[in-house]
Amino acid sequence: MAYYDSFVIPFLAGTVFMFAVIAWKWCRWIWLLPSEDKRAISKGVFTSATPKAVWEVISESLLHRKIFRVNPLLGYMHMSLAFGWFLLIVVGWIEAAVELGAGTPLHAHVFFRYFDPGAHAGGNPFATVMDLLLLMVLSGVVLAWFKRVRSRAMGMKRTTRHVLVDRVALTALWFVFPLRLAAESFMAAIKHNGGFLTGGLGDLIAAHMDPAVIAGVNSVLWWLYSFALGTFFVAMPFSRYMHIFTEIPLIFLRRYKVRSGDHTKSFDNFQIQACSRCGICIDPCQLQRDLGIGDVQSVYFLRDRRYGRLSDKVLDNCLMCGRCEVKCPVGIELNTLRSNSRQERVDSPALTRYDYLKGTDRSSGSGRVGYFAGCMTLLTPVTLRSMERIFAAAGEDVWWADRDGASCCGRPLKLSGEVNAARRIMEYNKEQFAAHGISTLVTSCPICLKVFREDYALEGIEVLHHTEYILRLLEQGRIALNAGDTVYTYHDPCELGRGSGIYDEPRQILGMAGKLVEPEHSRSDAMCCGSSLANTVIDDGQQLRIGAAMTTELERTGAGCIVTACPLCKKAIVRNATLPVADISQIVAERLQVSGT
Amino acid sequence: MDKRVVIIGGGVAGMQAALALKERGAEPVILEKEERLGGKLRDWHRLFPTFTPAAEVLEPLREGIARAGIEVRTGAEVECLSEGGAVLRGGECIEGGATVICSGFDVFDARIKEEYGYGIYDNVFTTVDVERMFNEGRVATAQGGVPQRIAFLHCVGSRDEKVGAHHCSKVCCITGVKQAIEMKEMFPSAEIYNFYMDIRMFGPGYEELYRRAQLEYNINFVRGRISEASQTIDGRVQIKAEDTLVGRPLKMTVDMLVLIVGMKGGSRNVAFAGSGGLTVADNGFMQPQDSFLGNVSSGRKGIFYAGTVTAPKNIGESLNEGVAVAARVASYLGL
Amino acid sequence: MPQFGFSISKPRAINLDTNDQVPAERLLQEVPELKTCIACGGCTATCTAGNLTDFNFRKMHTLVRRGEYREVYEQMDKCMLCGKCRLVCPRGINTRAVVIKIKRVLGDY
Amino acid sequence: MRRNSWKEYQKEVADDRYYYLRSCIRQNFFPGSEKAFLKIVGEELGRDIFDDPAHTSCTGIGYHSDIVPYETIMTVVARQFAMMTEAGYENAAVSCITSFGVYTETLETWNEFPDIEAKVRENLYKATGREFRKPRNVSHASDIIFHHREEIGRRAKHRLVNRFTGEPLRGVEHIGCHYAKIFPREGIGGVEFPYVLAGMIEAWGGSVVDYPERRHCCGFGFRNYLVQANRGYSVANSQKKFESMAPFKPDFIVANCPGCAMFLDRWQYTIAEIEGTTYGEDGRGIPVLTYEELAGLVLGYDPWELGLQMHQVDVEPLLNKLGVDYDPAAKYLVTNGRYIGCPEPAMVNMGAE
Repeated sequence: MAYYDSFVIPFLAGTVFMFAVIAWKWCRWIWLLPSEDKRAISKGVFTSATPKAVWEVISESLLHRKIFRVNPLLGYMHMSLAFGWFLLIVVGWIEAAVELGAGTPLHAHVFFRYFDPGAHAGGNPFATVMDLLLLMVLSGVVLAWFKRVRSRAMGMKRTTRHVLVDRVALTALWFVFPLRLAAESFMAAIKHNGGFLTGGLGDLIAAHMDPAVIAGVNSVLWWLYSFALGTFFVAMPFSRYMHIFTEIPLIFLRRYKVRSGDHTKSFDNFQIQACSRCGICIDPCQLQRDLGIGDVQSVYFLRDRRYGRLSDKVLDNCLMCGRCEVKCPVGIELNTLRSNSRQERVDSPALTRYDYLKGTDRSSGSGRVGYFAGCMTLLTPVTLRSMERIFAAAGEDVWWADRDGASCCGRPLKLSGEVNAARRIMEYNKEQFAAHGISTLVTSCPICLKVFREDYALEGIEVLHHTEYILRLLEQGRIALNAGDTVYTYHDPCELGRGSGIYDEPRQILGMAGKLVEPEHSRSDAMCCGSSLANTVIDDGQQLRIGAAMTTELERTGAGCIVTACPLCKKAIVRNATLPVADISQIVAERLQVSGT
Repeated sequence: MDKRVVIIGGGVAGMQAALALKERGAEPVILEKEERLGGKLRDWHRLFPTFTPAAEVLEPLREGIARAGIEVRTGAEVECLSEGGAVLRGGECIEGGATVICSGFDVFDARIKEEYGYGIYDNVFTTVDVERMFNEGRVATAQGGVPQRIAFLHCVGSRDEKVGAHHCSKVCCITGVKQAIEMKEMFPSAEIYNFYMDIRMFGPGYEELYRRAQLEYNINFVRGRISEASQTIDGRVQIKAEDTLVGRPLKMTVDMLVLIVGMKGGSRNVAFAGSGGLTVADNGFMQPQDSFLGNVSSGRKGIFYAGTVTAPKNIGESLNEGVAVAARVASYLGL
Repeated sequence: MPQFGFSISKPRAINLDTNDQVPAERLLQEVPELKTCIACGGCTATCTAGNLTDFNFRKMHTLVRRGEYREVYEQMDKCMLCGKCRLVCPRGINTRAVVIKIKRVLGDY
Repeated sequence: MRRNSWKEYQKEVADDRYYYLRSCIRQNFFPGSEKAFLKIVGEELGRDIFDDPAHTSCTGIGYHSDIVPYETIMTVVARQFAMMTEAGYENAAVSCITSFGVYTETLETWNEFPDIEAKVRENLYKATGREFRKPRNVSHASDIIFHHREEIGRRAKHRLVNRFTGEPLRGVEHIGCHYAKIFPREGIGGVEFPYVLAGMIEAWGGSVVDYPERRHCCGFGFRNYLVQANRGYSVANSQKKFESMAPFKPDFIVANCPGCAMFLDRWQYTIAEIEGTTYGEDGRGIPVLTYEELAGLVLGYDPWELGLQMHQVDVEPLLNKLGVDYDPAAKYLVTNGRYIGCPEPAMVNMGAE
């Protein structure tokens, strides 16, 4: 057989094994997709989604543009490894095809220098390009080693602690490129077929070593190189490196609008195995930053879920603030996956649990606008009073859903995983909203807002957070503010900002009331107050520490008043603040222009 | 040695300490941030458990100070401690052979417990407001009416993790009982409810007063902490609690809700500690050398404590510490 | 068996000699601050479910701590996990965790 | 009894010339007991006791079931006293604890409110033309046995000693609630440490079990038993006592109240059938006796003459321990040899197999 040597066996065996496992995984996952996901795929394939996906694959899977944004050095490291290796394969294949003709076996491309028939004394342009690419990959490997020692220099305070299979794959990967360099250099010492790097090293070797020794070392190195590749390929589908290939179908599926949901499903596998365990999610986590809890972050959650050893401790101990999700370079739906893991664990049918809600109606008043304060707002009566004044100033007739206490919105239950039970509560509330004939539903609680918008499917009823509603009143001129010179700083509640994308409305309102200064972290990077209902593990002292750290940042802005738009956040800030703390509705109510003036 | 003693704070402990020191031959100087001597007691009407008018305690002390010719600097707010004395706002240093810190406590700001609606609802008051009304001789609802139903809530700002107060303010239980009785005397037809978690009657005559409140004044004691309040359409206050002895939620509407606010460590404590090398205890009060033989000593040479600067105390205890600290200071100065 | 037309009433007394304290101890291990409950009733007073039903959170977790589990799970099912109780608790007890752990210790989780 | 506080509660018990007031339910449940009492007091002890056919129920069960008003029962009691007066007796010997409670309650009422007594006298006179003197002494029949316990002990054929081991037999004594819980001074030993039955057991060689639920009610409770739906509560009270006494391995239970003896005996059957639980040795029930039966056995009376076959829980294990010579074949035969039928075999009698 042409271009064959027995050292290629480890490589070939590893390659076959790897592609077989990957193919099996993908086929199985696709096969198990729910029919609506399959329909979405068939609908999307022949649309612009496909070329967009192709471009995204290039920009993310190969170039890692998002990681560049986290830290350029980190980005370069990922890009040099992924894109560099990709180019090595592509250029190697072209070179082999040119030199050996089409139809040569796979290993002949990969180990081309070994099988290279001709001697190119002096100038083989391919060899120069290949050496350049190898140098690029090697620089990535060096950075990866460096990251192990000094992650801070690459913008990461903490890196992931890896499992055994990851360490095996990682070790093999680290060896692959230095071994390639060594093998090609020794080959160049014999064949003089190297570029500036391998050729140069080859000349050096040839000058200083006995030819027999060179030949012996050479054959050992090619064996080792092949073995390192084979080892990496065998470990790869079971390690974090599965992400290399999984991210590609994930990008396509996502472009075809396939998403994870309340319940676990086959698509989740694409997301879970697309996690490269880069660990970028660790640093943004306030459980890590403020409490030193370092084993519950999304990377560990995905890892444990993938290997089927997810513990309650890891699953429950998350604020679901979403700070990691916005940073994830792969764009994995971390909160959704965590939610559906919780759902899978605890959900019970509970068909009659909330039957007691039937027939209860604690609401009062009537109007096209419904106001749902939310449970927590009942404990911040200033907000409630302020909303009353704002409604009155705008001349709005209001149906008060829960001023005298009523049902919960259902989201806290959903966050704990009890989706079916939450659904019962939602149905009851929906009936209430429908029965009272409202067309707008205003809530002061971002937790309620999110669930009203995403799970209630309230047809004919527009759901607004009070920040949105107030801004609308201001824009319509139904209310007006007396601007003052107070300096405000605004805390973005997780559920309002990252959760519902409401960043600008509160800032516009505060801009009308006074001057606004931003804390160090704001908008999508804003800190969590620590009181999140999604976390049932941390105790009061821990909540307090998270809240204190975040409050300190707000106080450091030099503002005269801290403003937020969530009752839970307000309570958390008040516990720690020395400055006055207000809900945005209070600022508005205090600054309302009395009509006629 | 310098016989001058700097006394920070002209409340009951500071005045008593000054009088006792003067008797022992020292030259005390009282630094009082307000315009008059008396501290928190100036705002108080009558004292538990005997209903003694606060003036009967304050006036003899004030007269004594005047008679003894003790130097008093009013309007003198102490910023921090200096070597051998105190630094006033404005930078002036007052120095002596010893310093006695009698700066007392701060009243808990009830607005922090937003769910009770203080500062939001018209008819939510604190015990401090009630004493002021007693002093003014007119207690009425915000609408000017006669209260027919009054609820007192114990432990506001005390024993509450959520406001960072693990400690018991000690005197509020009896204050609640005293004010409930005074309210009942003022409005015999009013229904009065005290909502409590525990009733702690530690002092002589306290338990007896509690018993009289129940038996003679028909004050109702409900074992449950109010969790939230809201204003009704007619401006009254609706409160919610659990009647824990029955095990059911309870709600009622009252004309006045009185929050029995607790004591917290003085706001200057951190500054004193920083400048004087002293320790602030976890509860925010100053940490005395020990709780027994050194309870008026700071552990730092020449710096002493008296009164509520170190812990919640009643008037009698604060007065006693004034005498105790004088003895310690006198022996320190070799008088 | 003869039909008596009645059954033997279960004793109402909390029998700490015979009650199984293991689930109670597990709960307290997981939420140790529950031991600091002073039964102020704030949780129950503010409780969203408790204002619509006979659900009494304070009583339920006290029963569990006494080793009395009968009907506690069913009662706990009324909780909507809204978390108001956690906000009002003067002892800083993670009441939502208490609900979840009680159900986990006693029930079908 | 190591506790001697019973001595603080002594009461006067007449020594002779008794007017016997029977118990409604005892006559039906344990007819041998009252017969034995008359025999012991009249024949063994040679005292004068009059069993008056003209006296009636005290209507106590009706009274405690809210059917008979207090005014009515006081008049019935007055009539009993009138009968006693007419018969020339002054010392009431009351067989029933409920009645005993009714008599003491009535007398105490008259003592506190003489106008009520006058009204009752008037009512009785108007209704029946009778008048009465209040009794000089009201004693429960168990007080009388207690009073004569030493003399009975001297005549004992069998002492309360296990003849297989030589150890004293362990007796659980159960005092009816209305014996001393209404007026502690009316009971020997008062309410906390009643001694009336314990004194008998100790005088006759046995030992008394002092178990935690000793003072607890048997659960009869009138309305609790009389309404079928409430019986679960009634039986639960007996069960509480059985569970508390079982670890002491009692050889027998003795009660001084007709209802208590009845329920402590029958409820053992009920509990065994419903729950499969028994409390005696070898998985059987604990034999339950009335104090007259206990005295009768001590005096060597024939157990079937005493009516012990009327008990739900078999008494044979106790008879064997006492060394009583009895004819097993005669258990369900009455004196003329007629077969009275026997109960179905039950778990409480068969024991653990």
